[in-house]
Amino acid sequence: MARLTEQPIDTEELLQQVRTPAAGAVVLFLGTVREFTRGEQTVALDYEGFAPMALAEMERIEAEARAKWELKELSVVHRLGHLELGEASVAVAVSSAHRAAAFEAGQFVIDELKVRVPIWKKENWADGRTEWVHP
Amino acid sequence: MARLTEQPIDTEELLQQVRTPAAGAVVLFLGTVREFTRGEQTVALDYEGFAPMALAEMERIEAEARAKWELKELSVVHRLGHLELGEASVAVAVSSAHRAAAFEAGQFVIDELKVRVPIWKKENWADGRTEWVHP
Amino acid sequence: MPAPDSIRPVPVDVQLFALAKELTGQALIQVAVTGEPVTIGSLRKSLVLQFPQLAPLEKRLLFAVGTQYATDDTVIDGRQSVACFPPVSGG
Amino acid sequence: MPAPDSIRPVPVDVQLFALAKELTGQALIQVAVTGEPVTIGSLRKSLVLQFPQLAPLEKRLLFAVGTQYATDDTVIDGRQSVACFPPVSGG
Repeated sequence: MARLTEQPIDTEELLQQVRTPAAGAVVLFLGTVREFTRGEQTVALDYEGFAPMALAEMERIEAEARAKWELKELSVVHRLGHLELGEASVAVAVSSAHRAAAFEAGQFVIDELKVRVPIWKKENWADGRTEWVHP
Repeated sequence: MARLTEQPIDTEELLQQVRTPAAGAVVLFLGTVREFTRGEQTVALDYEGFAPMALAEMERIEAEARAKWELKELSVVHRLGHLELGEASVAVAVSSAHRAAAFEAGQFVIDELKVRVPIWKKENWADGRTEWVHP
Repeated sequence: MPAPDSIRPVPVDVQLFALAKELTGQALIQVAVTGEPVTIGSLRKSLVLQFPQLAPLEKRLLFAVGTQYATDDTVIDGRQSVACFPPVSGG
Repeated sequence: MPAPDSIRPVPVDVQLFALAKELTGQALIQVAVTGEPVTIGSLRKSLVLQFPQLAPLEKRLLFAVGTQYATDDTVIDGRQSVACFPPVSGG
């Protein structure tokens, strides 16, 4: 399941979505707003997304992960809007019978999300500048 | 930080322990009680541990992980006692600046825990038999 | 005598995001695209001629038709929903 | 004349866990170990002679001195805290 939200990501809810007696392993990944990037200090991030395509792309990544690994449940959510230091911008939760699949699929989903899903972040640097990040 | 508990593992508390503005990535692994193992149905598990050595070994694994990867926080907790289907027997939470270290360290800790930490599980099969698991 | 189709520009509505939106100050622009057929590649060229603020991003701009990535070879007819944006940086 | 040290058995207290505890019905046993020096290897042999219920596990039993794994070469003197258990299965 893929979702976009402007609210703080509820990690407990996300874990409940993927935990099942059919699974022996759950992996949750959180991307969080880090204070320092190559020595520059951030105070906040703003995320903008092309919502319908972002959701479609997240669903395609989920389908690819389910085709590559035998997964029980997979849930991915990305937050949009204004995020303070330490808040989670993205969460991937995945469950599987055995742990290797959950780790590999979790890493695959976040790796693919970062290169394909049309979402952009704007840095709010501590010195007052703002800057769109375009790798 | 390493801990043993007879209470349900509080995943939210564990995430709070490792989340920090110094980290851009958090990985949480949960091992959960799976219903079917090679076609055999489990109804519950009982975990026994040699507590002082289990804690010492978990702390040694944590120190090894911190030496191998640049981690911000690491917390590992194993539950002992009687666990029902779907409950978490073990949780590893790790945070780092970048995601590769969090994924690799999380997998390392659970892999090492499973081969080194003196804890044993007894299966309570659906047909009423109980059986100590010794790989 | 009307001009042949091949040289009559096709108006294409393009949604912009992130830095592309900021540089133009617009979330939705219309670009007159010339080409036979009209492709994402010809849209890319017309776009930076008509919105020179986007020229520094030209080669890195990504395009989508509907909710799918498109390549420079993708043919468009001006009726689809087209989006244009810089490399993504979510996560 | 007293027997030389090398053949006087050393009593070693051993904590048991999991299946080892279940098979003997005891969480703490005392094993009389012969050897010069007394090692975990000689404890392993004496253990299965005195507690034959453990013989099927003999080669797979793991030992710890204090809170550290020990090998068959580890020398013990009967005063340390020794633990014996089957391969672990936590996680």
